[in-house]
Amino acid sequence: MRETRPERDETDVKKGDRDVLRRFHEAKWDEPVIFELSTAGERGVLPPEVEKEIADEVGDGVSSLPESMRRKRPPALPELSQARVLRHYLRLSQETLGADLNVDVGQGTCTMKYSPKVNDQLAGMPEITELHPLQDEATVQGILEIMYNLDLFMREISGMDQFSLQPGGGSQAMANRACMIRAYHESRGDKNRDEMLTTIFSHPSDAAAAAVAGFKVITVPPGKNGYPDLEAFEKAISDRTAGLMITNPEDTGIFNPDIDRVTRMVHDAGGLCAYDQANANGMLGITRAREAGFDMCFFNLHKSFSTPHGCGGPASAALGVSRELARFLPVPIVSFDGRKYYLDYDRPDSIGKVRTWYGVPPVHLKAYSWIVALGDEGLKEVARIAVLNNNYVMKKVLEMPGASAPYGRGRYRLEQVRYSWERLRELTGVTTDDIQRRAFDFGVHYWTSHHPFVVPEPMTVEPTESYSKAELDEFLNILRHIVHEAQMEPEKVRNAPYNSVVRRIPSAPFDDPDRWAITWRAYLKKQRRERAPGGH
Amino acid sequence: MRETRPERDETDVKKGDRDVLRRFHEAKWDEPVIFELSTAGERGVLPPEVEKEIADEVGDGVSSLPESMRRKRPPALPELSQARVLRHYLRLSQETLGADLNVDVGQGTCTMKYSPKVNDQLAGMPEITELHPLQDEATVQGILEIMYNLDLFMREISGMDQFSLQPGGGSQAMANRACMIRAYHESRGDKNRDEMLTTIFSHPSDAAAAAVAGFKVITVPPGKNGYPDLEAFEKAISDRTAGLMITNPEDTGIFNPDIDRVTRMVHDAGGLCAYDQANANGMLGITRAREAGFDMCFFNLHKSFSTPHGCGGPASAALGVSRELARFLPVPIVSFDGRKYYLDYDRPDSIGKVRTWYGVPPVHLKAYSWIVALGDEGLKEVARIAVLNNNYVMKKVLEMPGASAPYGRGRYRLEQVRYSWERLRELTGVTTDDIQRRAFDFGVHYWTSHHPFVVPEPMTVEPTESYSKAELDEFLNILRHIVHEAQMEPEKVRNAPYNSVVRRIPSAPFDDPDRWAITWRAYLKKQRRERAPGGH
Amino acid sequence: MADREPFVHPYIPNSVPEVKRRMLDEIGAEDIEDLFEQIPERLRFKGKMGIPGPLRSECELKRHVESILLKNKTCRAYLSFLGAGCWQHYVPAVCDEINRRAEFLTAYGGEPYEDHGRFQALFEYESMMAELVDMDVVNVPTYDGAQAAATSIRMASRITGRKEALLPRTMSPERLAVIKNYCRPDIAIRLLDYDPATGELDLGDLRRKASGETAAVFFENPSYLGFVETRGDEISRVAHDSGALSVVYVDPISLGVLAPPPEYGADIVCGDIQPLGMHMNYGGGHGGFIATRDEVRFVKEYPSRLFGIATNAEGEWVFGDVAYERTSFAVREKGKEFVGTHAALWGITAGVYLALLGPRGIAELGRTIMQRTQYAMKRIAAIRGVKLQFAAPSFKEFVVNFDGTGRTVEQVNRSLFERKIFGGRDLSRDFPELGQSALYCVTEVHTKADIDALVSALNAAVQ
Amino acid sequence: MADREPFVHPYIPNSVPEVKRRMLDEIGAEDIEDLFEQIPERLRFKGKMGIPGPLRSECELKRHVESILLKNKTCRAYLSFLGAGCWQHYVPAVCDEINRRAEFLTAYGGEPYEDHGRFQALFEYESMMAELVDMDVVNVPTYDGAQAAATSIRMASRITGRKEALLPRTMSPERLAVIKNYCRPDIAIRLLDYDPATGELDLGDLRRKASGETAAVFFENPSYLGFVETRGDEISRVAHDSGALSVVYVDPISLGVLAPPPEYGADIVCGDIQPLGMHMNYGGGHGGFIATRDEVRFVKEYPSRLFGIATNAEGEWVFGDVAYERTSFAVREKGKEFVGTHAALWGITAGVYLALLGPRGIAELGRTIMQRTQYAMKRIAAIRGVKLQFAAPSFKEFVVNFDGTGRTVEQVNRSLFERKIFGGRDLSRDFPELGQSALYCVTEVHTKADIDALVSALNAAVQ
Ligand SMILES: Cc1ncc(COP(=O)(O)O)c(C=O)c1O
Ligand SMILES: Cc1ncc(COP(=O)(O)O)c(C=O)c1O
Repeated sequence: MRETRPERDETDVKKGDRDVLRRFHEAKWDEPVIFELSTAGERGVLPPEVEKEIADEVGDGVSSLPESMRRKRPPALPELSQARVLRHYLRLSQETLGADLNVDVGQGTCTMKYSPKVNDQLAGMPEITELHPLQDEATVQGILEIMYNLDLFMREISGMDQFSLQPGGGSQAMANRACMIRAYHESRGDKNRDEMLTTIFSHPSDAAAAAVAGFKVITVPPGKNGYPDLEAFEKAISDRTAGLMITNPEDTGIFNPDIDRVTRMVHDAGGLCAYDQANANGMLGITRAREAGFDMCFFNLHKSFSTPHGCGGPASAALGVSRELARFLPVPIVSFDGRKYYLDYDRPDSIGKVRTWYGVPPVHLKAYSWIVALGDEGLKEVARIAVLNNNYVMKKVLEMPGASAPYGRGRYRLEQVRYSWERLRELTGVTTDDIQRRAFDFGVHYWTSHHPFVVPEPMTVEPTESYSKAELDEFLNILRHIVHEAQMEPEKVRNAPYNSVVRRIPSAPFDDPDRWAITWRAYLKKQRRERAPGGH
Repeated sequence: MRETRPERDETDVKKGDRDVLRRFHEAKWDEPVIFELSTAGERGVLPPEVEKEIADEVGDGVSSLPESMRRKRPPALPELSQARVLRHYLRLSQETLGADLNVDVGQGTCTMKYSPKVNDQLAGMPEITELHPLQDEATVQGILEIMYNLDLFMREISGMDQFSLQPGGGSQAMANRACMIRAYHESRGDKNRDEMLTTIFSHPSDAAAAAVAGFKVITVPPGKNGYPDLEAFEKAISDRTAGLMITNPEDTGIFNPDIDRVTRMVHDAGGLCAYDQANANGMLGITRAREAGFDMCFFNLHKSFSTPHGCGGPASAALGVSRELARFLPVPIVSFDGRKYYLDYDRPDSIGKVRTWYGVPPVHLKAYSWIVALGDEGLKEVARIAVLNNNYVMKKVLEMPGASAPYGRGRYRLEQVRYSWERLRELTGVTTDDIQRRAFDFGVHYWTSHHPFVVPEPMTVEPTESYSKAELDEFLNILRHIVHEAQMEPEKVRNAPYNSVVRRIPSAPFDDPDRWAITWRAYLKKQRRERAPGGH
Repeated sequence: MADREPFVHPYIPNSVPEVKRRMLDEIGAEDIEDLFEQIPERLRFKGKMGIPGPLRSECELKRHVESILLKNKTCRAYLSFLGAGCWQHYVPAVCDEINRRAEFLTAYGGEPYEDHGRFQALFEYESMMAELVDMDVVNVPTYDGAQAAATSIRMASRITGRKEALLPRTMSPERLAVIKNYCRPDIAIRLLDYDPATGELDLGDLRRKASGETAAVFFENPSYLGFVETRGDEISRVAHDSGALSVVYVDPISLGVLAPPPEYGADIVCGDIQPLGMHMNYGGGHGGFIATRDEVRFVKEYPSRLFGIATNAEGEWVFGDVAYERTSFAVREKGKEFVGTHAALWGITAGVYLALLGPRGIAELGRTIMQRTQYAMKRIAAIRGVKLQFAAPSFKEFVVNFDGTGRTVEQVNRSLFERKIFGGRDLSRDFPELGQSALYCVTEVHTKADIDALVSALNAAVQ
Repeated sequence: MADREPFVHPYIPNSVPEVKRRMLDEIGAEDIEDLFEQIPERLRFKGKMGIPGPLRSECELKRHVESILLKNKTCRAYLSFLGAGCWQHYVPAVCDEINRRAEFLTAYGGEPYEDHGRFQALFEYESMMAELVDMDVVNVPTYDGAQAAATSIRMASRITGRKEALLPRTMSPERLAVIKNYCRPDIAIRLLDYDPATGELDLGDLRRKASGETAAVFFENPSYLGFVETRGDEISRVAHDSGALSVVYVDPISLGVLAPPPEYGADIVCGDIQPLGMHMNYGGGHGGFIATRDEVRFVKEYPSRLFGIATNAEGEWVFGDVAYERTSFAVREKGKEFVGTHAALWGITAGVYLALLGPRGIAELGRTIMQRTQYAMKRIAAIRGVKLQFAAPSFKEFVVNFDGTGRTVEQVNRSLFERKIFGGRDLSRDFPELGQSALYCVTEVHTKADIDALVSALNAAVQ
């Protein structure tokens, strides 16, 4: 392991960057906050002025408002030329480590796979960007066809019987499921079911969205394999059980082989079973919700189906249900009468709406395009290679001193693993947070895990199918290097990052109401107050 | 002048980044050469396979070639997945300081103005990208209309009578002019005119392109004002004079007020006068080729007319001539018959063609759009502000120790200035090349000048109209800081850059035939040879 | 083709057989199938998924998808007067440039070190929205305006400890449906009547219904039906008098000319950012915002991420999550509602939009919209048998009633459609009391010629 | 509007009156007009330029330009079989993504420090082209293939010290025109006859004309008229025997299946990179390349920039200009021809294209094109009265003769046009000896269905 590369020789050339570390520095522009760039009078984009005839006829338009409803002081927005606005945001973009730019396997649970550019290009066509959701159906047959077919694909992939593409993300799909479970029990007059089962390794929204829908959340504790055993479920299930919300595998990457027994137990107790398949990357075409006995599932299109994450949305989840539950799906459903596609609102048992209109069609389009580019065999290859990559990375990580992968020792995992650096911390004092910051110095993301840190000093890695062995090796080299540094110069790791956009970030100001500043105007006020005599 | 910024206080906040230096680091990815990234078997984009029926009917297609004409070994192109190709080039793009990203006033003579994004968006529409140049004219009326109108606009701006948009850049326009001058004299049976006059501050291509067209280049020397005086022209002009190719103002920014006398002298001697208006930014709507007596002129659309420079093309020049010379313009000319636009090839005296088809229509489109966004008053304001900005910068640069602006002392300049750091070098040993490299550490370009360095230790700055005072001040702060450093720690400047993409670049390998390597395969061969016993 | 190499998809580099083999050897496994050992046979899917393709060549893929999309007819090919919550405003090119930048498009959940730019851009978005709505706290975007409205009501309920919200009967049925779904079972939603002459909230009904149970009085301004709610201050006063919060749903693009809601007493402002630089995207361009004062009791109730600013020891601007412990990310079901992947990219884009427009631009734009709208209203009202439903001032939408023409909205729209015009949203199902009425929308993109074309098509339609 | 602020254009920030004033004060000038003191009154333009606009609002601007562009009909709306030097190949999305990146789109003449990425991308382009053409030196792109051809001939002339070039009569008339223009007055251009059966060069004529004056024997492969010049080795031998250089103009996209020219003796290879990832752009997608062996006598004669690679003391890859002193940038008219702004962005794009295709892709693509072309040739030849002009193998273009149908190409094309097909390039004016012939082009974008559609339209056209 060498951090600096000597004068290259031919051997080096052949190996390329595969066993040397990248001398990285992220773009650092030290760009001011946009308000600091303002110069009174500069303009970025001018709105159209009205034709003289209109002005002559209606005057300034604004005076039709009562005085009290008129804005008196213009909003204190910054004033910049167009080029300056562009430059500002381009610089900020370079200061953002997009998945396109890095070997993004360190953001475990996020399925940072490649989002093909051709799909973005298609989604940028005016034939989708310039469509209003209330246009006559005859003028939107193309996009409806895509949405309809995407539903069909999802049925094939999951074994479920009908999908809604309305949820704007996985968490919203979870809220939806909770509403549908509520509606299902209500429709049967079953009023006492107020408990929702979930597990500690499932995504936080599984629990939180159920709570929003009015359920009491029961978190079933994991057993020695990393998932709750059947007795644990036995104990948790009762006649108050409305349903189960579960991921399988969870971040641990360990598939619960008893899952069909669990769903049967819940069904036997009168509950419904909802499968969180936000990350289905290791399972496409391998195993399905239907065979495992689920009544519902959802996929995050921005994860397993390759649509870009957009800094955190707009995203999309495809929410599928069994035939029995289809009547509860939100309206509208995209249907086909044999001649034309249409929006079906005529669904009296529907829970109604969870999101405006029909979801996020550009995301649907991208997922559609990705799926048809791969076909049945291609999707299965995605799963196979995602799992291969994950087990390769696991093998290599576990060879590093101080690393472990709690639970299910010696067994292969599916698409991701939640590792622990607990032993490394014990040996060196270096924590997973330190490793994280140091990883940024080499141009990769690194994620710890969701809270709570059930696995101490966690690191979650999800290699997906998108990275070559050479790129996985680069990521591993970075980790190996940091582990080495942790042993030799722990201070260096602890003081990281050095080559990221900024140096160390204090956490205190963000938790102190007297100092936090969620907007520029709030910041200015607090600065002023702090400086005033008698201020804090 | 401080390089590091202390804990901000409100005063700082108000001033923004205006009087502190940016703590900049350019993105540094240490990216291998693409061949180093190759893994046999990986694929980036797959071409379509033919339908089975076609394969059945014609076989593999390739066997129709005689054995000797078939490729035996596939080209040793790199093999990479699509995402890896994308990532590679995205990283290289971040390692390139585009004009959109920096305060690009340091690339003098290049007119690095803002290229509005809306124009790129328009030029990306399939209604221009997917047009074949031989389509039926009825199907390209839109783009022809744009080209036709752009010709009309250019006439208004220059006073010339007709334009060709065919040249793919300024230098090609220059070659064109030389051909037309040749054709003009030939058409008059005037065979002895083989001398082309130009000046030392004019663009190198003025001289070089004339030489290609078969002319002897006479370089008229500058006088004390920075441009040749009338006597110098007197001496140079003779009955061998075919024409004059001149810029005005040249990089010095000093307008030759006798220009109409010069053109008259050339005319009187039987020559033609061609105006190089590649950079017309300080003159739009202020002064024109016609009034100065020119027979021809050209504009670089990628300079004064805002189209992006594309790392050095595709570009476009609009080449205009007087009515007398119109018949020599290259074919085709875009014409209008009152009902439709068409391509006029029926021009028997035309010099023929200088570039394939009709030039670079997407660039024409962008220039068209920029012009109509500004209109007559807007174009004049462009010139006014470009000149204001330039004189502001000049005022401030000349306040710096060691700076001078040779010629025309105390006089205002038009849109650019060629400065000299000669005195600074004398005082500190720091050269303009050192300053240049150090400037990169603050995220701006810096250009010396064309060769020869008539002005010693030159720096050419062209602020254009696109930058705010605050951005000009930032550039000035950088210079001021470097001058200060040159005095205090000259070694620091000499060893720069530190925060650019790479450290110092040796120049020797690029001039030594045994070491230069213009392609990867040449590099590998030379490396191998060097290492072989008895190698160099 | 027989002699082609083993198939390796461009999206899956390690499909290369030799690489696969090498990796399996490293792992110590025979076959990739072995790695799935955890999945019992009975749960294995053995079939083929009925999915078309593969269209492995991008050339074929693009042509296939393009050929489907080209069946759509756009609001560029048709002249559209549809609004009703999704609006055709002009999207500046710089907005597209920024939200299509690979870095922003594909980033996700990084930290404020290596994703500094994402944090800064979203902080700036919050800050510019704050100026627009005149509040000190704005969240990172939620899914859409409907979600923002629903969450605002839940926040109000938690803050007041009350369980009932009052909403106007004129509100967007779509939005109302989302709110109802999201507030069940905790919060009861009650509707308030409106003044049939102006559409504005019936203050008498409000006073009757506001009580010690009321957590929030929620109203829209401009309303879904286009009119401006001119007595916001009185509505807020009634809310406050009964100890409730005043929650105002605004169209942010109106705030260059309309008073910001805090001026008439709003405690929570919410809305949708689609008009601020997002294409309509067949309804996919939405994102929601929530804004409040910078008080702990408000801040602590946000479920969303709130990006804050600070400086570090080096004097650099740094960003981070404010009060992260309130979120479900931190404490699961103990957190405030839930947070996940919402609409961050649209937030960045809205920031770009506001920075481009600036204080003057947003005011001029508002004026232009109001002028165009009034011109359209005037011309349409002059058509025989056609009248404007409400007398209150409008911002960019207004209700046109066709009862006097003997035509249904459906008939009118069909006639317009033949002239390549999308007429206004038919209200006859959602608001039967308005008769044959339609909601028309006019923005800055509609020139005089466009409006005149509509008027002449309407004239023809009602003849 | 009367009460609007003084007008400041978004493209011109310092138009702000207060800023102007402040800057003028710093300068010590009263008025901006003073700064133009150098321009005498008599040279001042006092009038108004007759230019429409200003369309200051981007919304109006975009609609205006869009409305003009929408008058065009694309090769997506029509099925096109036009080639003749500008070809409709598939452009991978990643090519567009990279060449639209703000950094590459707007960079220009920086140094290899801060523009390291530009230098590396162009070095890699050179390197990948070198593999394709099997040469060790490739330049940064020239304007277009015609320019590359003209410069190649000039290089050959300088290298050999001779003043005549032999070119095939079948060559592109457009390209020939550029070459003639560019070679005057230094180099005489003489044309060589062709074999009327195959289109290939008449070797006898070549032998007759090749002499001690000949600097270059130039030929195209595939030819402008589509056929493959199968006896390249013999042509080169004749050239070399008379002391001339063999200069071959290739379509680079053919080189996955066609032998690279050095295999048949080429000393200089040149061509156009438009097919490698550039949209047709109404003829604006061109860039030229020149390739030679890595010998000083060749390298020193390039006018273009040549980016080379090296390492620095830190072991980093660094790039720079090789042998800069030969250029006009360095020594003005003493340099080799001239250099300026050519087509660098297309070079970067072609590099992306080649990296995406890779060795297999480029071979598979060549095969697909040849298969489709042969299928089309076969089907078209089966139409009554229609025949293929030449018997030689074709790569992607071929000449179709309509003499037997009694129809002119113009008539045929008009009939195709009515069916939304662009027929082949009419050759009857440029090559009258070929009768009523047209040059058809088929690429990977043409499916069987497309070709069948053409054939049926042709059938109808000649009935
Ligand atoms: C397993 C799982 N479920 C649900 C989610 C939530 O999805 P979203 O982020 O779209 O709200 C995620 C995303 O992190 C996830 O990994
Ligand atoms: C005055 C002048 N003339 C001509 C040129 C050459 O134009 P191009 O680079 O387009 O060949 C330039 C560009 O640098 C220039 O500044």
